[in-house]
Amino acid sequence: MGSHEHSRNHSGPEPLAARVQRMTGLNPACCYQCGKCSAGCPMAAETTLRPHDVMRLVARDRLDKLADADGLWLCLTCETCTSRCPNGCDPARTMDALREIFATGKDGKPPKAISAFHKSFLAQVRAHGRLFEMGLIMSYKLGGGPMFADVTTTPSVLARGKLGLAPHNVKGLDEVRRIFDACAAVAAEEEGR
Amino acid sequence: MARIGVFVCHCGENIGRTVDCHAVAEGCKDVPGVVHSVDYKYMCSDPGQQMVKKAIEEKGLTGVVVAACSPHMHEKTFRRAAAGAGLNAFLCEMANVREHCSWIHEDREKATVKAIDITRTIIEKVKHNVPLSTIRIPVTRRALVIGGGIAGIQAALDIADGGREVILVEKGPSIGGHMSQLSETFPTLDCSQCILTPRMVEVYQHPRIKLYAYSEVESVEGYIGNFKVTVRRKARSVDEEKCNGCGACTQVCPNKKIPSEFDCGLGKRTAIYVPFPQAVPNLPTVDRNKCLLFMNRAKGRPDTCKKCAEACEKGAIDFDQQDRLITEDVGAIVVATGYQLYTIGKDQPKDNLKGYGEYGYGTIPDVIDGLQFERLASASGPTSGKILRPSDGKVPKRIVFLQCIGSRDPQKGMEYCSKICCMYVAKHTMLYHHKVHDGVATVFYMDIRAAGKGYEEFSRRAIEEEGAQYIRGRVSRMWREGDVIKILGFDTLEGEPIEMDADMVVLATAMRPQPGIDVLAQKLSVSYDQHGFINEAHPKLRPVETNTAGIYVAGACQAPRDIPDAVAMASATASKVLGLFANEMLEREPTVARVDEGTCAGCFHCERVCAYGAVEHKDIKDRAGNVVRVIAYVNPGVCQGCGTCEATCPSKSVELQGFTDEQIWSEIQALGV
Amino acid sequence: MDSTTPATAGGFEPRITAFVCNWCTYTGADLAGTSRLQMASNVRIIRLPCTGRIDPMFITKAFERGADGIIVSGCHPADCHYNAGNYHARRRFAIFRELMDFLGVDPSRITFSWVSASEGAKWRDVVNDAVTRVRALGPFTAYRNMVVVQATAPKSSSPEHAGEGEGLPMQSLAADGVAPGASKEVTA
Amino acid sequence: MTKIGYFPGCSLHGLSREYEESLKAIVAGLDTELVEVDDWSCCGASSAHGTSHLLAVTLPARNLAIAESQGLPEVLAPCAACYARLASARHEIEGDTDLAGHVNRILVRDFKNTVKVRSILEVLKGQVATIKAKATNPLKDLKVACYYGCLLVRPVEVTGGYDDPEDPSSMEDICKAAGAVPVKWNRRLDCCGGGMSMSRTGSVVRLSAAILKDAKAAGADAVVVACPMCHSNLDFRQKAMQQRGAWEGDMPVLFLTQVVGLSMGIDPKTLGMGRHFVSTNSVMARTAGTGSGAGTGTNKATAVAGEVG
Ligand SMILES: Cc1cc2nc3c(=O)[nH]c(=O)nc-3n(C[C@H](O)[C@H](O)[C@H](O)COP(=O)(O)OP(=O)(O)OC[C@H]3O[C@@H](n4cnc5c(N)ncnc54)[C@H](O)[C@@H]3O)c2cc1C
Ligand SMILES: Cc1cc2nc3c(=O)[nH]c(=O)nc-3n(C[C@H](O)[C@H](O)[C@H](O)COP(=O)(O)OP(=O)(O)OC[C@H]3O[C@@H](n4cnc5c(N)ncnc54)[C@H](O)[C@@H]3O)c2cc1C
Ligand code: SF4
Ligand code: SF4
Ligand code: SF4
Ligand code: SF4
Ligand code: SF4
Ligand code: SF4
Ligand code: SF4
Ligand code: SF4
Repeated sequence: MGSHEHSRNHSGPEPLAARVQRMTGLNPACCYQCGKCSAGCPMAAETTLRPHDVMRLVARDRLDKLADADGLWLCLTCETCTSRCPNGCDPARTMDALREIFATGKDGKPPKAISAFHKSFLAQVRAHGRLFEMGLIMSYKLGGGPMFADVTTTPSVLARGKLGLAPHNVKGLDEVRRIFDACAAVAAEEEGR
Repeated sequence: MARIGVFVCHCGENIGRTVDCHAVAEGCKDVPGVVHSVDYKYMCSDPGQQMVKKAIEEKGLTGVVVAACSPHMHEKTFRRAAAGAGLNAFLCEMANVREHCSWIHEDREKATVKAIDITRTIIEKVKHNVPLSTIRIPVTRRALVIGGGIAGIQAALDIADGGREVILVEKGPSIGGHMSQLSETFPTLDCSQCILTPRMVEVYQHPRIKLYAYSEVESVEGYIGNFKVTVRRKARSVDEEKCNGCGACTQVCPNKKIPSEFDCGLGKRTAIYVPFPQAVPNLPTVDRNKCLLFMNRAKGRPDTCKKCAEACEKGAIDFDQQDRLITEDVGAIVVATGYQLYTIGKDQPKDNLKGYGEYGYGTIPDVIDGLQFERLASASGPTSGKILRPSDGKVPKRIVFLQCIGSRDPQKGMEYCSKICCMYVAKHTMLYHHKVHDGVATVFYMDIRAAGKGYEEFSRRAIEEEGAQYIRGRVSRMWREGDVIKILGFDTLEGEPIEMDADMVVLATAMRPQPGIDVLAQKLSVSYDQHGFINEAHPKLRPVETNTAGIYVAGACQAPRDIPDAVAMASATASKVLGLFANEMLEREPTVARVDEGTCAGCFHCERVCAYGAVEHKDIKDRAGNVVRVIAYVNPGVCQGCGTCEATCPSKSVELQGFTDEQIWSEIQALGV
Repeated sequence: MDSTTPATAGGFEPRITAFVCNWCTYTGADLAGTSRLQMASNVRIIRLPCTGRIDPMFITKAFERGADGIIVSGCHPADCHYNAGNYHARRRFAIFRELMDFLGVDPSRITFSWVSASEGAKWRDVVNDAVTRVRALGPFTAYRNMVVVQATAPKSSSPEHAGEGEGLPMQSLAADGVAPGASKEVTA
Repeated sequence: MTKIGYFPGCSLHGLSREYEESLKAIVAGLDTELVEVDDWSCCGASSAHGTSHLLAVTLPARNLAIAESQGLPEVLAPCAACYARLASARHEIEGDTDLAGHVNRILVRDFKNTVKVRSILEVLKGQVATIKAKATNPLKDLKVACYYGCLLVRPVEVTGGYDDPEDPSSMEDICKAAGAVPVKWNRRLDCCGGGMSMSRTGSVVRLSAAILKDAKAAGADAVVVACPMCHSNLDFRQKAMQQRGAWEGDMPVLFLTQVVGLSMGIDPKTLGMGRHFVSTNSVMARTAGTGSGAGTGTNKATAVAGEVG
């Protein structure tokens, strides 16, 4: 904690590497760009920014370049990169932190479909304490997800007794909401930095 | 009563300009015990030294204080002068009024006061000095070399050529170490066997080298110049005196399917075997874990197979041979136990290293390590030098080398760079290219570390002239599909993932110290790092000495080393050993600790803090010879004089000569108001 | 170039005793000399082979004998000439500090530092800083007074008996039951 | 009777209810009682994970705190994704006192982080001997491709290393105990596309199809999973794969608990065999004639399938 407090006393914004280190406890400078993470990343074929690129851009303070790319949002959090990194860099955790930075919307935005999904998901959890899948599908579709791409499959889901039509709320809903609000407050504070 | 002489030096103007030297001499006159106090322009000059000598003789001085420059400058000079006048050298001390006073102050008055303080402090100390004599330790002028790889061989030959006897202990059945397994060696590509074998033979024939192969160091006692070493000569089941190395026994042994250690499992050997044809000594060994006779004996069954014994015309085979313990006195020890490669396999008993499942855990037969490749490329190897892959004996047309496996990997392996693999991978691509002309060698690397004479040129040659494809990036995973190995990698320079097919993959696995190095290091009481590499005393200035006087280190047991490094270190240890052996007696400053036997409580706090293992246990016996007390004893041959034990001892029973509590208390006392 | 700390005219000049190891700091101080680095003249050096040799009692003794401040300086942690001596010293001083704290000695009277053989300038700074700091604290009398009051053996201050156990201030404290546990820890 | 805490997670009460059905069906036979975490709430899944680290830790922490107050020393999270969220929350709170303080303040609970989180593999691995003993209807010739996916065995810092992260064996051991024959294949640890099923179906199709193809090439009759997300991607998405031409054929995808249940001779209906999108009839046919009630088993399976689908 102490070191970043220190660095924030300097003029100018906190460098991205320091910010990530403060959030994750990981040192982005540990990455020696061997590419092993990207070699194993299932999404490497689809993204323009592979995990090792992300590590490099963090070290080089290139929030701008990170904001423009899809890499962060396509990550499946499969942890392949993390479990094979020779240096314990944990690219997956680093990308979590970056997503968190971007989720505030201040420095860039996640792709619509993905953020719509996450938003819908969390809205369901906030509302019911658990995921109400039917509600998720509905709100996701309404919130910007591809329209009824899965429409042909939904009835069979119901037929198999897999989807409930009514939500089930947890009793401790207050507590769940408190958790959401407290975390949102922390995020707002972070945004203010 | 003390009779101290004080000699204050002006050092020309150096001291005299700032310090009133005459006043200092005068100021010391009234100190109790001072019987002579003078100042002079250049104390270290010949007339200056004569003044000291004359005063000692004429005034019967019991102590001398020279207030002049730093003791690091002239302590030896004045001690020699004092000794010349018949005073014990250690009754002479220096007060540093130049570096610590006249040169760092301008205020003459303050500097003079300080100079008097400094001198009086030392006067009080000298009053408590006692005559000491330099410690003289006899030296047994024979050396022990542990490990018969190229480093051990070189050290043994150099010491023996220097005229001293050497005992060479090798745990394997033959000397030669890993170098005997190599095909050709970088950066010159000369044949490893061709340059090594003559040296091995030389060891065997050298009149001053006693070779104990198939032997291990059991225990080590003593200290520099005076080690007593017990060597376990393991039972070979073959009588060395009788055997003539004809090899008839190995021909008839029915158990022929044992993976050969020498060929890294790629070839087979019999239960009675000679590891390789050029072995030294050229004697067979019965592997008791694999011999049918011993396997039967272990199960309590009668001996069945005795084919080797029957074939032996010399009657050399002795199934009942026992291990023998032999004790040798030596004055110096060279540790040269070499390295092992990081095993890729999953089963690494007692090792917290996890192996590399993503590279096939040694479950894919055509994923091999560098030493296995050396055996394939070696003319004397299991394939007679043809590059054939283990699974089906086909020539691999696409070969891939992965660098830094287990190295530079703090997460799963070692954080250090193994230093030699960049070079041997470059060599391997060339050897491959020379043998499989239409094949393609691809290397996955992170950096190419080729920092030696001719090394960069060598590795560039592999790329520029011998067609090796170098791809910068690590591989994430490999698996087998049919008879090809699929490789999932990333080219960080191109910025693209790569999926590549290979027929064979060679892993450049990390170099680690030999198993059991920790046990050996503890026997020798030398320190080792967290990986087991033996620590050198100083990385720059004492690279082949260990922290324990008289024990030296050479080759890959100290850090990853290639052959030139290993040999250079070995020769350096030999010069250290020969330097030590140049004298019959060893002289040491008497600044060593001494235990007061009367008060020592035997708590051994001192033993725990001593970094040199200088503290030993001593039995105090009564008249009947029963041990009544065990107390500490500081071995003056080993003690380096740091004084840590003295500061630690709860009962103040151990004292560092020259820096006793009494001496330091008096100095502090003298500073008082 | 003159960095001698200016003395407050006619004011208090602290007396500081420095315990330094022979290989690093003593040699560093020699280098300060050969480089003619000017510094305050208040420090008196006692040379020891290694900081590992320093018994915390030396410090209490020096205070008792009129020192207003102490410097303890040796090799950098990884550079000890004797491998580990300074490591043991550091362990001891960690405990010793607590003891001093317990006795009410202002810890800033004691300076611990690492000065290598090549750090003449650092030595100068250590000396000047210590002198400035201790000068600001004023003379140190508390401990001396305490010892005078509590000392059971009056000969403790006479030079002839300086080295004898019973005269040591710490033992006199221990005898009064003030810090027996602590004194045990110090040597453990 | 061993008692173990049980965190079903949303999927086991929703899309993957057959996972819960089969789990509950087998634990009785394994002398184990599942004690459900009271009033549990969602672990946050990849959405919390991808949005707010604090949220991703605190949501699971609530459940761990409740389990702790129920006096449960350990909790089984059968869903691999829930397991990963719960276990990594536990791990992170343990290693970071600042975070622990934060979480405790938000929860307003006296949470000591004492509850161990167990995966289904970890729990069943400890029962291999019992499974073997109870396998009255061993799946003799059934060749299965054991699929671990991403989150069951890695990273080791989180799992505590109950199995090797690069060459695991626990699922194979469990399947062997149930009489099935695990095949050797290459994509056991590859990612199926995880939570992108809805938001990026194309990626899921690409990744999951590669997995199925490899399993098929290795000769597997079925793929075995221990995660609702994997199941949904590999089973439910087979249709999308076929539509996009990425995959042909039908590969039954079974939950590990179903494999164990079948070997115990439990009625396939009870195990929810009929809820799958890709018919499991071929699996039933394979097991025919092995156990005592084999014939009926087959009929039942057909019946179930017919009934539902
Ligand atoms: C694949 C590969 C290729 C290489 N190619 C080259 C090359 O082309 N050029 C080059 O310069 N270098 C090369 N090297 C490096 C070379 O092998 C080493 O530098 C050299 O062998 C080190 O010699 P050594 O004597 O220190 O150790 P070793 O060769 O390991 O010898 C140590 C000896 O000590 C013995 N021993 C171990 N423990 C004990 C014990 N407790 N008691 C008694 N005896 C013991 C061992 O049995 C062994 O005989 C290569 C290395 C590898 C892995
Ligand atoms: C910028 C830089 C930084 C470095 N940092 C480090 C470091 O951090 N750590 C490290 O280990 N190494 C370092 N080195 C390397 C280090 O300087 C050398 O390894 C070392 O000085 C080599 O010592 P030497 O005795 O072989 O040669 P030199 O230091 O060059 O000494 C050769 C001596 O021979 C004398 N001489 C030359 N010709 C004759 C002649 N014909 N007759 C008589 N005398 C002659 C020269 O005057 C000279 O005094 C560094 C080098 C550089 C350039
Ligand atoms: S994050 Fe790790 S695996 Fe990826 S490039 Fe950096 S060091 Fe290599
Ligand atoms: S966690 Fe994300 S970045 Fe890492 S390998 Fe998986 S998909 Fe790629
Ligand atoms: S003894 Fe030292 S101080 Fe005196 S003249 Fe010689 S060098 Fe100078
Ligand atoms: S047959 Fe006898 S003499 Fe010949 S090598 Fe074997 S043991 Fe030696
Ligand atoms: S006894 Fe038989 S098995 Fe044993 S070494 Fe001799 S020939 Fe081989
Ligand atoms: S020498 Fe080369 S291959 Fe070996 S660890 Fe170092 S960089 Fe890697
Ligand atoms: S510390 Fe002192 S009392 Fe204890 S064993 Fe050593 S010398 Fe004896
Ligand atoms: S003075 Fe140092 S080296 Fe000598 S015995 Fe004591 S602690 Fe060991």
